[in-house]
Amino acid sequence: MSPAGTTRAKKAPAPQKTARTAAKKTTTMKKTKSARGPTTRVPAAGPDTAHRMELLEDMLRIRRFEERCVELYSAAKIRGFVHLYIGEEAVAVGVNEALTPEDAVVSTYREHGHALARGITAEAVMAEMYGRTTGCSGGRGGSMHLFDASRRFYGGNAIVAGGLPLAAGLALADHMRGQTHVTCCFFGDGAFAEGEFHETANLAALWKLPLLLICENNLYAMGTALERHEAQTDLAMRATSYGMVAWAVDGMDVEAVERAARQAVEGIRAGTGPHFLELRTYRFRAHSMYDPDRYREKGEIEQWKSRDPISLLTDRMRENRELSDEDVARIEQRITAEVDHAVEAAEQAPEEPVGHLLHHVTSSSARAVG
Amino acid sequence: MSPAGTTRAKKAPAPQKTARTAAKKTTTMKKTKSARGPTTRVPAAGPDTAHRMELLEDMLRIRRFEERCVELYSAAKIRGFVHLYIGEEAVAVGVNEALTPEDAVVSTYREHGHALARGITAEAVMAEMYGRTTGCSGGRGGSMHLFDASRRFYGGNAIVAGGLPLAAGLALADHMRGQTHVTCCFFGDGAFAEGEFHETANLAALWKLPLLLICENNLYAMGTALERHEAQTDLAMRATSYGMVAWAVDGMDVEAVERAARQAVEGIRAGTGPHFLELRTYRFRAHSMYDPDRYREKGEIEQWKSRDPISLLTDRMRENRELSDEDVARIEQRITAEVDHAVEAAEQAPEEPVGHLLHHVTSSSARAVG
Amino acid sequence: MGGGRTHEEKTTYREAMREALREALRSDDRVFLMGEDVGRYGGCFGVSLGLLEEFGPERVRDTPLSESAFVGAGIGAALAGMRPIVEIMTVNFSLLALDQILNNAATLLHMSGGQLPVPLVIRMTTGAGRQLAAQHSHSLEGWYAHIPGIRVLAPATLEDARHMLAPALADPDPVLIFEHGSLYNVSGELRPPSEAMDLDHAAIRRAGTDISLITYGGSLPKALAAADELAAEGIRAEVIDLRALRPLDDAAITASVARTHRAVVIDEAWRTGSLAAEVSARIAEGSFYELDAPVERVCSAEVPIPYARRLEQAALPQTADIVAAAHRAVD
Amino acid sequence: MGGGRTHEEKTTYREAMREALREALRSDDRVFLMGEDVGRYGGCFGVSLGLLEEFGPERVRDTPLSESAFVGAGIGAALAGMRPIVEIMTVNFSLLALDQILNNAATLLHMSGGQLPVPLVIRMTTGAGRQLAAQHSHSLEGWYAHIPGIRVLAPATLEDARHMLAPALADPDPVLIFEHGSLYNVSGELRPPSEAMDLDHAAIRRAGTDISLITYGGSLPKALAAADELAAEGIRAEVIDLRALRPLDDAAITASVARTHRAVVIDEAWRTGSLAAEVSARIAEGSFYELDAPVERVCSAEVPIPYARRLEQAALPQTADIVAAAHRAVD
Ligand SMILES: Cc1ncc(C[n+]2csc(CCOP(=O)(O)OP(=O)(O)O)c2C)c(N)n1
Ligand SMILES: Cc1ncc(C[n+]2csc(CCOP(=O)(O)OP(=O)(O)O)c2C)c(N)n1
Ligand SMILES: [Mg+2]
Ligand SMILES: [Mg+2]
Repeated sequence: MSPAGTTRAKKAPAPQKTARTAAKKTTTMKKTKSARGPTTRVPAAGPDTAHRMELLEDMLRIRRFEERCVELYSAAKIRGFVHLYIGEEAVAVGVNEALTPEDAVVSTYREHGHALARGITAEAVMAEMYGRTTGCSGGRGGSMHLFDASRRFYGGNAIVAGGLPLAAGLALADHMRGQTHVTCCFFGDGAFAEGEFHETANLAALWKLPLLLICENNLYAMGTALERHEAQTDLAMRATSYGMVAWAVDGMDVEAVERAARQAVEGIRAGTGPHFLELRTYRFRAHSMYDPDRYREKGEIEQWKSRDPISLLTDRMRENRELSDEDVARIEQRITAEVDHAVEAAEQAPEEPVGHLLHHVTSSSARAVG
Repeated sequence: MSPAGTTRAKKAPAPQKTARTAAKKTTTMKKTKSARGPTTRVPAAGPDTAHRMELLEDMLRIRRFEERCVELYSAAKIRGFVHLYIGEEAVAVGVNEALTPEDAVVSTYREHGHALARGITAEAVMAEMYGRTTGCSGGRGGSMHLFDASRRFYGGNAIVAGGLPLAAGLALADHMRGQTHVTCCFFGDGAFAEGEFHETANLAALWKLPLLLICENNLYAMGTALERHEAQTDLAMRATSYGMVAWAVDGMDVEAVERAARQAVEGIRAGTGPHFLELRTYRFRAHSMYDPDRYREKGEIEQWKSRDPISLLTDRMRENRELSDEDVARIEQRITAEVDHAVEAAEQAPEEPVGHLLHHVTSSSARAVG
Repeated sequence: MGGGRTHEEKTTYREAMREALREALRSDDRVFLMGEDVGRYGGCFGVSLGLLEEFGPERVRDTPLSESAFVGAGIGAALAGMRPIVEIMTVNFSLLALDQILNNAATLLHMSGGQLPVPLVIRMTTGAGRQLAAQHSHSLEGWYAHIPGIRVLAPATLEDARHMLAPALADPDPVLIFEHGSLYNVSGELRPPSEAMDLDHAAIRRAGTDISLITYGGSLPKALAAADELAAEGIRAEVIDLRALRPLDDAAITASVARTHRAVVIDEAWRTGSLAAEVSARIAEGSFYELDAPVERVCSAEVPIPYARRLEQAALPQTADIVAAAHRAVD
Repeated sequence: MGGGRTHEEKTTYREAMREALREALRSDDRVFLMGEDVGRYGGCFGVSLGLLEEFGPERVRDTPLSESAFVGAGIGAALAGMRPIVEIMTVNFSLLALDQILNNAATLLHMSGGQLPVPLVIRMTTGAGRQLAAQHSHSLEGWYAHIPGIRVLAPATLEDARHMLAPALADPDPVLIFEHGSLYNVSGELRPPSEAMDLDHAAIRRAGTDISLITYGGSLPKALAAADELAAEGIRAEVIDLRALRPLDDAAITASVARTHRAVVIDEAWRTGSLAAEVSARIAEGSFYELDAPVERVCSAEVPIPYARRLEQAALPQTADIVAAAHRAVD
């Protein structure tokens, strides 16, 4: 069996330069060899504090960004299907800490958090949702299809479980070339029931692929509760049956997530094959903007909100006297400015001319007119 | 965990009228309510002996039938893909003992054994392979698509794992109508890797469907050995992870198979949901008539042949002094006559006129032209 | 929620579909509805809202995310004598169940020499137009119309949404029903079923003599709008709603072209290999000497549907495109 | 085993394909072959026999029975810069991977705004004719030809079997190669590649002036045989081998019809919604004023392919059917 629960996760190592911050400072990923160095932020206290401050800011960025999305959706500025990550921020942020810029990420349609954590700017994501050329997919993808090849962020897949085989292939390529990169694939509890999960898990375990399977168990697949879609609801246990290491983690505690992800990535880089983490989390909002959210008890939502990943961290930091009201205000201000800027930029950004409709259907159609 | 191995299987109950023999004596299945009664065969000794004699004859029928198929294939009398069951006869025969005529069976492309054990006559199967109107699928199916609605034999599926969802649906229908019928689904070790297996196993366990999953683990999926297609080769253990009862059985010992199947069926009828049996067996012949069988050691084949299910049973019966050379000769003679007759009848049987090509595309096309 | 409406009230396409489901569930206890989120959630487009409460979780059955397994289970249940209605949320996800549909549902009757009919209904939403981007905007009903052994329907009106389900359930063979996402909120007065409420015939939604606009499903409102515009110019367009995509009503198509001698086929699928290609080919092959101009096709541009609104709208057939095509054919 | 053959020797289609694979594996270490039984077994139709021994199990990679996962893995590996050749045993099983092909392989480049090309080759066997019955006899390449973003090839000759793979691998986008099962044993002298060995152009396999027989893949030999029979009657048929099913070579089709004014399209798929429908529609739409007779289609009967030999043969396009169709067009 796998290590049982987060208790077995080792203490997180000292903060390193993460994929997101590293990526922000380089133009191409290839040149960034997971270098270590001080962060640009002024630590409130020691390095642990600085790191927690970073985690906090990363989670808050996602939260505030998405809150703005809600407003913009109501104002019909962004359209299509939009799935919010609010409540689950600790997962994206914690997992990303364990990844280097050379690692690859495959995501779902609920991926604003994954994209922002990976270092795609709020500006690029917002512009994408506005359908503008400056969007991270040139406006062709929208909320469900965020991509950034330079960050090895392979997006954005709106077919539940559709990203899993793809992720195995990315891992296979690295494996065949003898590289120690990890491919991290996010997916939900609902995806676990799809045949693609099964086939990919077996393939990855059989071939010992460097694949980090991050199952975001938020207890619902749309309106269907876990116990109504899985015969066996202990997903980590289920995953171990494929012969891979798997365990469950408190997905509301960003530091626990980071510790678990680091441990898993370490195992993968050491060549022990795919690892599976079940992140126990919860979405505070409806499944999508269309969802009237009739299938859950309000009390259940409130109970989970009492374990809001952001409050959980801020409370801990305040208890440690690592965080002051001024710190929070400063961070909030910075993020507000970032999001404001993203919205303004998106508003100003150009739309693709209709004459470019057929670009990027094939590489030659892109080249010919691009 | 599930009962570990066949040792935990209870002693088989006294022989009952089986689906095959019962079906033979009735025209429609609906009227046969799993009635008990003496078999028509004269027992060599007590009822156990009579039962073993029946098992032997059923296995031998499959063996001799398929040996004739090889000759007929060489003579180009039968065509298409033909997959032989030789070596695996104990599985079909043993499992069938646990089923009543009201139960349903879903099979694969390697299904001569399943069909014959179910009571479809050698004549009907042979005519099918000849492509004649008297075949059990009217000549439209061939070796891979044997059907008999009156015996609830839902055939014959040439898409690996393609029968599994279907079987779940048959079980669901019985379940919804409050019937205690069991649906028995045969599939191979290779099918275990397909997404359809995973989806069906979860669905069946979640809904507690009366489904008997019979995994014929013959150690190869075509030319790919089990350990090269499954990360975790203990398939029964894998199946338990879905929350269903599962265990492995010696698939070369027809009595062990029967005991296990009876135990599983008992559990299913008691309402405890799907059961999974991993039948450890081996095919003595190539995957299909096209297969040059380059991927196995000859020694491995020989070793398994030393556990030939037919010799295993005859040896046991001879040791018990339950079987004489005359018994064997009598059975062989009966079967030879049966197979001879099947071939002769197929040779004489009519071919469908080309004008009927479009029959049975839809029910009205069948009705209109009959 | 649409129960017991009288004909004077307004009804939406969604409500009409729901009423059809309710009637089916009430009148035959072999009928059940199965699919992702059809129960507790009320259906991803709200079609089945309230049915769980009325019929319970056995007959309004939520499934795991396992398209292949639950479609296959529908096939098996149909084989065993039930009358399942399986909902696949959208055609985009039906690819995961396509093997079951093609190799089992459509094939078992024939392979078994007529022993195993599959009385199954599969419903799914199709089409683009709501900025759902490349993986959620397919119009693949033409692929299904390629498969022998199944019937393919595309209700485009309130009446068809309300009245196609019962005969579909009465059909002993598999029937696929495609509901275009843009139609659910269409609202109007539900007329009583006409005698033409069968599954075999195309319908003339507007009579005309100068050109035939042949279409189905979500493109019908656009074709009708184009006919209005053309009428203003004095061109009398006949609008044919195919209704059944397999089998196609050849007689209706031929008769319309015999009247008008010109045709535009409108289909939201990508042009190459679309159902519109089949219709165009049949007209040119079967009405060769009737045609006064090449058949025109108005289809989607051959591009994965983009998210950005302007691009998406440019990719899809629009009323203006239909009018322009009609002009090319008439000039 | 086909290695180092000189041009005088006879080669089979199977060997030509194997040589193409060997050359690809030798010349680019990003190339690898992956699929069910491609290694130890030697390929279910023997195409890759001997390659495992030469290139080892990493580059000639057997997979579990998991079509969706290993095709998806091919897409992922291509994204990461490899040049995978994925073999799906037959088109029948490709349905299980169709979601990956349509929603990922064909779509990622566009959805990502041009960032993510997918340089992937997928090979599969197609077609009927060997009494494999309803689940193993599909001709679904027309469905794939409907999908924007991919290229679809159908090598019908030894030369194309030998020489299409290299340019397919050089294409930055996904390429699907359909190999008709009846061609593997076709044997002949392998001519050196001509300049027309690209992936864009149809080929005139026999020149003629009276009628165009337009086909591809496994139906090419039948069309050539029909042309022989027609020649004996004094009808000079031109035989066009499409070679590329997407994109179609419109210019070649148009030019041929401009010469002959009559066309028969031969396609082993079921008639309704076949690729032949697209070709027929394009001819009638694009060469309306050139056509002297309706385009004829010779396709499979709309029935799940039956096992019984006579029925199967009756279901498939035969030389006699092509000759009869040509007569209808010419008379
Ligand atoms: C194959 C497929 N089936 C159905 C859908 C519709 N759908 C989108 S998200 C979703 C729920 C997925 O749940 P889960 O995997 O738990 O992820 P979560 O949304 O909870 O993050 C469904 C049913 C889809 N996109 N793809
Ligand atoms: C979906 C699918 N993929 C591939 C095949 C080709 N094929 C037929 S049988 C077979 C091996 C199946 O192995 P297993 O499930 O172990 O059954 P066995 O043949 O050993 O009885 C393969 C690969 C198929 N028929 N269907
Ligand atoms: Mg979830
Ligand atoms: Mg096997």
